[in-house]
Amino acid sequence: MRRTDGELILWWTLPVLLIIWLAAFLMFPGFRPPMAPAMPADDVAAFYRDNTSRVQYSMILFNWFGAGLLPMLMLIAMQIRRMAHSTPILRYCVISCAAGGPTLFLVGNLFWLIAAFRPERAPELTQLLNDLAWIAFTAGVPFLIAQSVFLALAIFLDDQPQAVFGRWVAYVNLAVAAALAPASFAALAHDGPLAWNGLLSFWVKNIAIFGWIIIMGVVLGQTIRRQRAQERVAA
Amino acid sequence: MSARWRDNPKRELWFAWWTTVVFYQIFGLVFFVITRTQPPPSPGWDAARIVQWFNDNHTGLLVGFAIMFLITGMVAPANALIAYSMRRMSVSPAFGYAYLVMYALSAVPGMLLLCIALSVGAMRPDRTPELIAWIYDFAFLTYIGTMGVFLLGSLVWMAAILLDKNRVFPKWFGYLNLCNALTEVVVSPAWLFHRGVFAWNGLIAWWIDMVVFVTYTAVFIVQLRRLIQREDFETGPLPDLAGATG
Amino acid sequence: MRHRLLIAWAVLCALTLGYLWLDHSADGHGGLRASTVVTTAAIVIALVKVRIIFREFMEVRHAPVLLCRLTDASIAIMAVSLLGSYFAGVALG
Amino acid sequence: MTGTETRREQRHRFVPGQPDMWAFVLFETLLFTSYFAVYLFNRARNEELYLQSQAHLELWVGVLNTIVLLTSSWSIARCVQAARAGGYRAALGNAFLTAGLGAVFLVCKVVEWVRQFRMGNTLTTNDFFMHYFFLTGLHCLHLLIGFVVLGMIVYQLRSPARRSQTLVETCATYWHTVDFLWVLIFAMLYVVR
Repeated sequence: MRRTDGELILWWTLPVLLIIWLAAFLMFPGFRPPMAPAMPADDVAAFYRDNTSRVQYSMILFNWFGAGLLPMLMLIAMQIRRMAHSTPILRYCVISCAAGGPTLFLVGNLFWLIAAFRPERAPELTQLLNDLAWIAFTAGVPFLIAQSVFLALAIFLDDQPQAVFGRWVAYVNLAVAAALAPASFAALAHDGPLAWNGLLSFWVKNIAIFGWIIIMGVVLGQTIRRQRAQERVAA
Repeated sequence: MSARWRDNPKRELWFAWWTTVVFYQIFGLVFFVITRTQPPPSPGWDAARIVQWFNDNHTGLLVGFAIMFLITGMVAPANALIAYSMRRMSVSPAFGYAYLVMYALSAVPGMLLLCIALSVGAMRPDRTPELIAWIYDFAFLTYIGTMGVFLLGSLVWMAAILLDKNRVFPKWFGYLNLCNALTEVVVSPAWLFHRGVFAWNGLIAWWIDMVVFVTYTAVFIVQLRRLIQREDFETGPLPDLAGATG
Repeated sequence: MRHRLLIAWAVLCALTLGYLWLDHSADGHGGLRASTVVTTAAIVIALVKVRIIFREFMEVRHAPVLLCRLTDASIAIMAVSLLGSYFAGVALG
Repeated sequence: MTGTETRREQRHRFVPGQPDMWAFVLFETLLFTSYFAVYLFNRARNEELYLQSQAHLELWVGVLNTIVLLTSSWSIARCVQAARAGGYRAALGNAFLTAGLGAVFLVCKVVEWVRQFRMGNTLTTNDFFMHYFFLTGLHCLHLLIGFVVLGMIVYQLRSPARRSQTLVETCATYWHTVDFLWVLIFAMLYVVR
């Protein structure tokens, strides 16, 4: 019995997912450039009136694939299982975080879709839905931060000659966690780097997420290949 | 110092335990002191009073919930440790996994929706009072009115403890889980009342339940500590790959 | 010893029926009236019944002294807090 | 288990069932005491309303309910004694009698609730009915859990391989708790003036 059967298929969903996410990201007019929190309510309402269908199509796409990262997170959990730990605690920690990130993203996604459903409503209402969507999307980082930290810790504690992941992966994860942290303070500012369209809360955060997916994807691909090669030799 | 910590076979357990303790301290600090959302303000207030409440706590709400957005992931080690306690019992692993996923799910409706809504409410004080009142209801009703996951989670833990033959936890703690589950039922009238003892800030639906919840939390933190202390891993080197726990 | 349970049951039922008499005598003074005597009596009778259930049905009679003390203490706590909160309410009414 | 059994033969003092169950009994007692205290305090401050609403309840229904539940408690106590003496058939019969009386109580309760709904009294009608439906509803939930517990007694008694006196006694202790909580609730809601 090979426990790794199918893992490569799950892994190959990753580049597909990345392309879809990138397409949806570029299609959503609110991200290019990110909408300003300081936008008056009438402008927000006008934005949804003018861009209704692009908001809807991009967010429907995000709704389909918002939870698409879960297979990759489970592949990571399977690798943590191979690490030389004395308990499954850190694997459970990563599993426990896995669903939180997509759920928070989907909360934001739903508010965007609701906002676009009846753009002719009172502008204050559209602004409220828009605020809820942006705060859920931007500040919804707690589980992403935590899973990077737990993964880093798991790698540090993996005491074996042939470690599952290299040490540098742990440092990358800590750096990503640090890059995501400022986004939790997005509600405090209407402009500047902390605001939800700012350098830290938007650009650094989202680039860190994309970067994390790419780096972890590559590392995971190599690790799975190596593991399969070892199993083939053993068999 | 750090080398000694790394060699401790219980290091992951202690990490999870200390994270749990620190999380509940910060949680208490944010909700009781910084944001003043506990004890909860009244559901009976009119829109003007609610707007005033947002104005009074403006900075506290924004800063407090920013802290929550930063650290909420710390609930994961608590869930993981409790799930692990069930893996030590003589029951199916399904109990541990059910608890793990249930409590992982609970953080979003049970707390983060409140954090999002109250942050949104506080960031624009110039909204019309009706909208602010809507945000207020949305926040507190989702936070206090999310019952089922905690109810079923406690029952899963209870069943595991009562069925367990390894004596991981004392049986009375299993029964205490039932008491905690029943308080989640007692919360439910909060959906029906704007005032009185069953409202979301009421004497029965909030204060008495809070006493039970704090007792329960304190007890399970102590019990988890005992579990870790009793855990008898070999004191030698870490188990190798083949011995790693499945 | 089987009769002991039966006697306990009969006493409990008699006390329950006693409530009917208590209620009837309270009505005797005409219409609905709040009555401190009835309230106090109802609470005390209920606690006596609880103690009988503890000792006879739940076999606290045969239990170690600690459990006897604990159950008696819990009945005392009930008596104090129920009567206390009632009279506090009357006083503050 | 056998150790406990022999100690009992020597007529030593013993805790019926798992001592841990008593933590639940005492904790629930404290919780219900706090609910009653809140009720009595609010009642004493607004006696007229509570008296008017209380007049909608039938005292004799409450008395009947109490006697039914007291009888069920008596039969489960007999069940424990029979099981201890090895009379498992008698014990099983008493357990079924208890469950039947519990079901009678449940039906009475539902009929009473329906009657109140017909009269237009619900949880949100006024403060008295708020407490009435809360306390009777929460008690009813304990009763429903009680049926699961009785099921465990029957499960234990049916097979010679399983018969654990400790577990039977623990379950019986739970059922008595349901009983004495009702004794208190009955006094609070129906009799107190």
